[in-house]
Amino acid sequence: MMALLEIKNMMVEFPNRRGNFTAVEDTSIEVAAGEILGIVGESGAGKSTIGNAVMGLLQAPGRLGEGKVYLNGSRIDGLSGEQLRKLRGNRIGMIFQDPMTSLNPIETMEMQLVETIQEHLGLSQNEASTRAVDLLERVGIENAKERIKQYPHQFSGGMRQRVVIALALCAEPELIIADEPTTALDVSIQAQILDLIKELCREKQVGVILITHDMGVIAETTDRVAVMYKGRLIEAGSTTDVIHNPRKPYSKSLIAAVPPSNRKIERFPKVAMDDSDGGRLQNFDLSSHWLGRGKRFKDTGNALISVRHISKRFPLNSAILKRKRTYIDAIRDISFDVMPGETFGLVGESGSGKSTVARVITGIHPATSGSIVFADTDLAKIKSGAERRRIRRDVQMVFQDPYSSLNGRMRVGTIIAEPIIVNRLAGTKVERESVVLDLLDLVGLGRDAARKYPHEFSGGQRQRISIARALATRPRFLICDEPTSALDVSIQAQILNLLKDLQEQLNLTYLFISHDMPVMRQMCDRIGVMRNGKLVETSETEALFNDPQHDYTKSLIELMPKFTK
Amino acid sequence: MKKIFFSTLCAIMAFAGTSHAETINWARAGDSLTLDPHAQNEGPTHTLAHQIYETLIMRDMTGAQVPNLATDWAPSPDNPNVWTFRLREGVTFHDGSEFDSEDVVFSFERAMTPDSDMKELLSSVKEVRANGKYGFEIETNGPNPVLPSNLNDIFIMDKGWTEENNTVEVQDFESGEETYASRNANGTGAYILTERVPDAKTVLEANPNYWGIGTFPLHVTKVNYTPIKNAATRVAALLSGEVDFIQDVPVQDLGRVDDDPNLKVLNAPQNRVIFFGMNMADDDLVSDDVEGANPLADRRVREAMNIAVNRDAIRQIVMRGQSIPAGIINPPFVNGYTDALDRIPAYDIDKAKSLMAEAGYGDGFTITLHCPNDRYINDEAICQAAVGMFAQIGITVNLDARPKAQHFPSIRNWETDFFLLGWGVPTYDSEYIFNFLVHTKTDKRGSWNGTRYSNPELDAKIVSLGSETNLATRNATIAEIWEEVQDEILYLPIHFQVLNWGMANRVETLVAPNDRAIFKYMELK
Amino acid sequence: MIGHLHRIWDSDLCWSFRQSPVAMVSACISTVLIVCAILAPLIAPYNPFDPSTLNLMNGFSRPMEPNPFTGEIFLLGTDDQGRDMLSTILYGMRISLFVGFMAVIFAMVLGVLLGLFAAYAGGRADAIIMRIADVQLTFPAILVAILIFGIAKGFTPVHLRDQMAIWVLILSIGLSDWVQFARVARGAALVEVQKEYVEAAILIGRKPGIIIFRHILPNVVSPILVIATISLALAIILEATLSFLGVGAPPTEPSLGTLIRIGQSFFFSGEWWILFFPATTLLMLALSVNLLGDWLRDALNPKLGE
Amino acid sequence: MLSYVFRRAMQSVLVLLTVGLVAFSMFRFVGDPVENLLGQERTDADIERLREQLGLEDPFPIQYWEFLTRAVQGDLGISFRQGRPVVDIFIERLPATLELAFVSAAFAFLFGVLFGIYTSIRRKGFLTNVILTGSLIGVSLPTFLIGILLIYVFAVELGWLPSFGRGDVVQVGRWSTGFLTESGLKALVLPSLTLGLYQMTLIMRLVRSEMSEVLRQDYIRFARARGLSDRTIYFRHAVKNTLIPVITIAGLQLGSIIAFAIITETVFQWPGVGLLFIDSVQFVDIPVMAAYLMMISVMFVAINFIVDMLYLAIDPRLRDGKTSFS
Repeated sequence: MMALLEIKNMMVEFPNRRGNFTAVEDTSIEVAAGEILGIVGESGAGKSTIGNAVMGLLQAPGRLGEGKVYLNGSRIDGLSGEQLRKLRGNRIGMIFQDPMTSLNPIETMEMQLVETIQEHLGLSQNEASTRAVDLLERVGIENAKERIKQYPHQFSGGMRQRVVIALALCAEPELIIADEPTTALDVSIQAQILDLIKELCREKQVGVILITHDMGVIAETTDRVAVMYKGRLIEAGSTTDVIHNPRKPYSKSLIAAVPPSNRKIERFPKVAMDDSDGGRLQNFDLSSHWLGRGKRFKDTGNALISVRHISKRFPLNSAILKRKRTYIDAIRDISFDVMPGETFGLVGESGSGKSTVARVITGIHPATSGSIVFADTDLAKIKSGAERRRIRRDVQMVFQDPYSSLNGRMRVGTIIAEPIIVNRLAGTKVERESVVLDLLDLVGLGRDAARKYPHEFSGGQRQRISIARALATRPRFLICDEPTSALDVSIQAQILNLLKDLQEQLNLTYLFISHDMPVMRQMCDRIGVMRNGKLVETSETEALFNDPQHDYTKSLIELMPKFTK
Repeated sequence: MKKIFFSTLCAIMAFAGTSHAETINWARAGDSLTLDPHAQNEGPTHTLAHQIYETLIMRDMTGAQVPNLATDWAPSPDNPNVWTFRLREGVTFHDGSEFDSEDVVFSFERAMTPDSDMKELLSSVKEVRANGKYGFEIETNGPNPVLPSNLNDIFIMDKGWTEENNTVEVQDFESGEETYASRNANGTGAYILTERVPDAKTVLEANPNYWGIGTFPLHVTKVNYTPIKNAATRVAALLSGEVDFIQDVPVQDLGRVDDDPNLKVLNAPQNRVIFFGMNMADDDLVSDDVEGANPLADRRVREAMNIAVNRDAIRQIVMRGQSIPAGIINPPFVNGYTDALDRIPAYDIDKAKSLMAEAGYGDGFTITLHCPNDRYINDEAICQAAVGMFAQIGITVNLDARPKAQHFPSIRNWETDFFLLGWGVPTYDSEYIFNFLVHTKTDKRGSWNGTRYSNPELDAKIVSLGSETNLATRNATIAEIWEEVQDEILYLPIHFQVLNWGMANRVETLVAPNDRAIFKYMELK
Repeated sequence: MIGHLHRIWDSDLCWSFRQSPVAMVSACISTVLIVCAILAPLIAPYNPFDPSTLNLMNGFSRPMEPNPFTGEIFLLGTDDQGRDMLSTILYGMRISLFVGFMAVIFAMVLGVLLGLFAAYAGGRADAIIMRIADVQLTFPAILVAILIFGIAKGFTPVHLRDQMAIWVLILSIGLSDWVQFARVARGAALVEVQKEYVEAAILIGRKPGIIIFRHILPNVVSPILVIATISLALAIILEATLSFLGVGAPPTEPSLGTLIRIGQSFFFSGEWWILFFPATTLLMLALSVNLLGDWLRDALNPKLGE
Repeated sequence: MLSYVFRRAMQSVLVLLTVGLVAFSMFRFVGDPVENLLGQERTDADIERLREQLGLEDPFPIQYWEFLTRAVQGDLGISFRQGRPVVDIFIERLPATLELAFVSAAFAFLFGVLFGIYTSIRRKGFLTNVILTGSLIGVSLPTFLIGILLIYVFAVELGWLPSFGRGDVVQVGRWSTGFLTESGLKALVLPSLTLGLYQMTLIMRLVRSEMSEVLRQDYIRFARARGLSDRTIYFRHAVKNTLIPVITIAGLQLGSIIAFAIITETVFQWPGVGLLFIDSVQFVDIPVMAAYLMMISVMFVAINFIVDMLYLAIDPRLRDGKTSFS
């Protein structure tokens, strides 16, 4: 069988001031009609660049340095701009990651569909209109006749991605390149979109390149998979082969790092090709070290934190007049307990209110109603500022985005020292500095890090800095708000390992927030499921996965991409 | 629709075309301050007024006195205190009403009211009266042989018109009053006011019923008068042909205008002297840094300042040779002027410094100089140059340059201690200068005397000039007064202005020494 | 230390600077002009602000030609008062730059403070501050400046007016410009406030004031710097314009704008140097600062540099 | 949508009230009106009487209210300098300024948008460099200098165009227009060029940066991926999205043209309100200054309001009230 698309020895380079950055090197890939090829890799692997290079859409100053691209046997890499344009949308369709920004916000869906159809098929306005409605119906949009007159903002994210797919299908292309088509979507919608792509592929015998970082998506959707690392193709083969029997060390470590959805493992295996220095925990004697000071709590057997009926509403506009304001209820009537030393998880899709819960507990946003009892103290009843500060010190947070959670204008040492200074936790400057260095050791960064700025570190290393900062107040309770969702899977494994180690060593209590069910399974002792600002179910982790009670929990577990080894 | 529009456009343009034929576009730096002919005794104001209103007697473009609304005049043979005038018959105002002696009496009485700025010219007048419909008499306090030369700027208004429009009283300009007469005009002159936007545009059109038709050239049928304050724009307008006539070609642009094949510059010495005035009588000054004393009251300081002014440098550089350095505030045209009096003080910094030291101001002092910036030729630059010159003898001068409309009231209201002023002498007689600038400030005289100087003896002499019939005695008194004025160093004279009128080649006119362009005399080729 | 310097030299900003001849040339020109202005009392051959040193007879000397009366030679000629053009321009530039810098600093401090506060406080405070900014925007810079000048003229005694003029200029230009800074600071700070390091700072117990100044401010410096550079050019031009309209620096202590106003009346008469040199200086100054601002904006916003 | 219109209208009124307050405060506190109205020979009794007459004894809010009532009825006081109702003076002078502003604004907007689009599409190239360099020189030269240079070249040296004034105007009702005569149209050229040049530069730079931003958006990349032609991408997708933010700022810019006309009117001796204003500043003629202030803000608010309504027409997101640009 002749390949639909054949890429031979592709090399893509981005000239910059220090020479050439090679984004893709010596990569050969084939896709057959009716087949879904997954390209998987971590950030910087060059997987998106391949798609763009095929489409002739490389961002300046990138260029195709070497290699050949054949579509149905004819070479397309040397085509002129105009010839390539005729190819795009006509023979190759493309789907982008973010449906919220892929559509022109001020034109109707109809206009955008019709112009694409007319561009490639030369139909009349009416014919094109009819076809546009058909397309929308085919991608599963109800009331297509009416909805086609609407504007993008009147569609939800999943619906928009359907329209994007419809746009890619306008001219019945032979090949579709889907670049992270579901990354911006919630799990439940992700499954629908992936099903739609699969269905189209089978039905129309279209070749699909599915670019993703998510092994779960690869495992569930693709026929064959190509694993990429730093611009090179590491290994390619049938999906089952690669997942169950990876041959190359990188593939092995990558697959090992993916949290399994079907069982709980103690620790993630070390990733072989990781070049950051992994978390080598020093052994601290907590009884003598600064970090252990003030850690002798009486275990009363009560919950460390007890959340009762909290609600939070936000004003939607900043009208000066009170009666003109409108509000949204972010969370409603949330109650749960977290016992000392345990990890309590909150899971839910975007907008479910799980992050708001974290911010209400920390006091960043005061609760509209309800009470929070921390270590037997009702936070609302604290009058003195000093007392409030002392309690707040005990509750710290690790944030989602390692890039925005560190102030880029401060040295790492200063960032970590700041909590110590503010809370006067160190007697002398010398003590403070040694504590900072110890903390850096503790999170596995090494003492040299103190003099550097955050931008000199990778995402995973930054997350370690963020953890060190949180530890610098000697907290008892650490809230981890999607601490790894912005990280590659191998880094995620390290950070999760680190969190587990720290919990053990420092006797920490965690509130762990994530949308990722497999991660939750690995990290949490108990899990609360949130939906639309409400807590729908709370249960022991294994019980939840094995025997979900609530329908929503059931669907979440059913729809999560299952990656089993 | 389009067609109609186009034909209308054509019609309008055709109309605009024909009306251009004898139009003169006239520009100068400042606008007339008011249309009320008695409210401000000021050059540009009167120049505009002369086109619309008329006087009994006027000076023509050569400076000679000629009949205007009066056909002849003479001292009364019966009473030496009375002048009799025969008025022109058959003259009508622009609104059609007839001109007669009643209007003349009314206008003179109006010009003698306290708010009038012309009252000093008539300070010797005891009474004015009609003598029949076309006869008019002025009785003075004692004989006044030079009275007619005071009448060149006393404009005649229509009594009926002023009464109808409730504008019998003279506009009180200094306090910012506005009246019907300050916005509208109804004279007997050769031109009728058809449009006026103060500071922007004034349009005059030929009076079809003018008595002088046939007597004067009257080539100009329409005058567009635009004040253009910015000198460069004004010259650019002349150079580009948009303006036909400007009275104030900046001295630096004379060459360029003269070199232009379509333009010419005519010049003549002007009957106008430029000088500094000083508050020399108050015990303390507001605008200086000397506490409890008035440095300007010390004659030695005034003398030092007088000889610190390098008049020749001002002539050479600021005026580009277009001025005549002055030693007296009396232009050479004027009765009472002598070369001896007009001795230019020798520029001598060393002597000036020693005089300052003698007076106890060896370290100098600070004072504010007020200066107009839109009235005289390079007025602001003269003041700036003076700042440098006074600085050499230790006097730090803060310069406050402003429009004449602000400057003049502050002199008359005694709100400035040190100022620049220019003075033209329409009567061509020293008495005019004394009355305004030397006499103690009273209701009738001394209104422009910003020096606060008051000398009863001198005042008496000045008053006597008004009724002295013996010209020799009178001239002797004038000489005595000038001696005193010069000796006191009452003012610091700078120079006599030279007029530079720039115009299109087709314009034929003489340059009037009083800077009055009278359009009825103007000829167009 | 050396490593530090090397890091600065090697930074992207510096690299893009070294890559841009336009940026380097304009940086050179503006630096030279600013240094000349600062050193004016040392390098200017004359002190044009001291009227006692002037000799009127030197007036209208042509550049590089001996004066017909005094025989003195002036590199760039003299003006109508016999002031050496070179010295006058140096001193005038000093005034222009002083007014420009002070006005921008004033506008920046006011605008950034209000902008940061609005962004951090949000809600009603934000709404009110931004409404005020809207109203302020209703009045273009030139109008605000003239109005303030007109009002100040009504209040200040005559003998203080000349000294006041400079400060009135600074106040009025600054007041007309703060909205720019407020909007940019607020816009940038709104992005920063959303970032998690701000929440982290709250969690470790930092007070709002310190969060605004120690955490948010350093992160919004770049766009403010760009605005400040462009505002400096604008302020210099606005000062010149006001002085041209006669509501700015007095003729006895002229700024570049006043010099242009003076020179303008001699432009048609052949004394071109009185207008030409100050105008060219102003153009060079404004252009080089503008070019720097342009480059800075592109360099700090790498997305633009496609 | 109605509530959006209403909210905008309310904001406009608020702005006007604030400006009115500033204007009124000028009246009240800068330059004593009594001082200005009474002559030298005033007595204390006169002062008392006049204060009473003018209502100066009333509490501040009442005075302000009466000031507003009078202003709404078209009574903005009497000019200290000309002694005529300020409104009359403005009616006389306004057409000149409005015609100048209109022509300049049209020029600035047309060429600003055109050049902006061109330079953002052709990021490199000779013409782009010429336009960009020209625009930088344009913003670095003060308007008045440009005016003087234009006069020098086109009026003095070449003699093609008049250097000052409006030329011949035709009176249409109370409106004097220069559009109907050749000399009137010629007279408009240099001033409107001078006035519009700077605004054009600003609009151009704005369009350029907005358009560059838009061209980086995902939906433009997606449009390319759909195989649309450059023409369609630039002119159907990019330009319309560019104009949305441009319209607000351009609206504000154009509003400021009226105020910037002050400079142009001075240089060209254009008999409009700007020249009137600068004269009134020289004379501290407070009523004229205050009225000018009010006029500028009314225009500004009106332009803003129009711009907001234009938004409604262009941006579908706004019509549903989902997002608000404030």
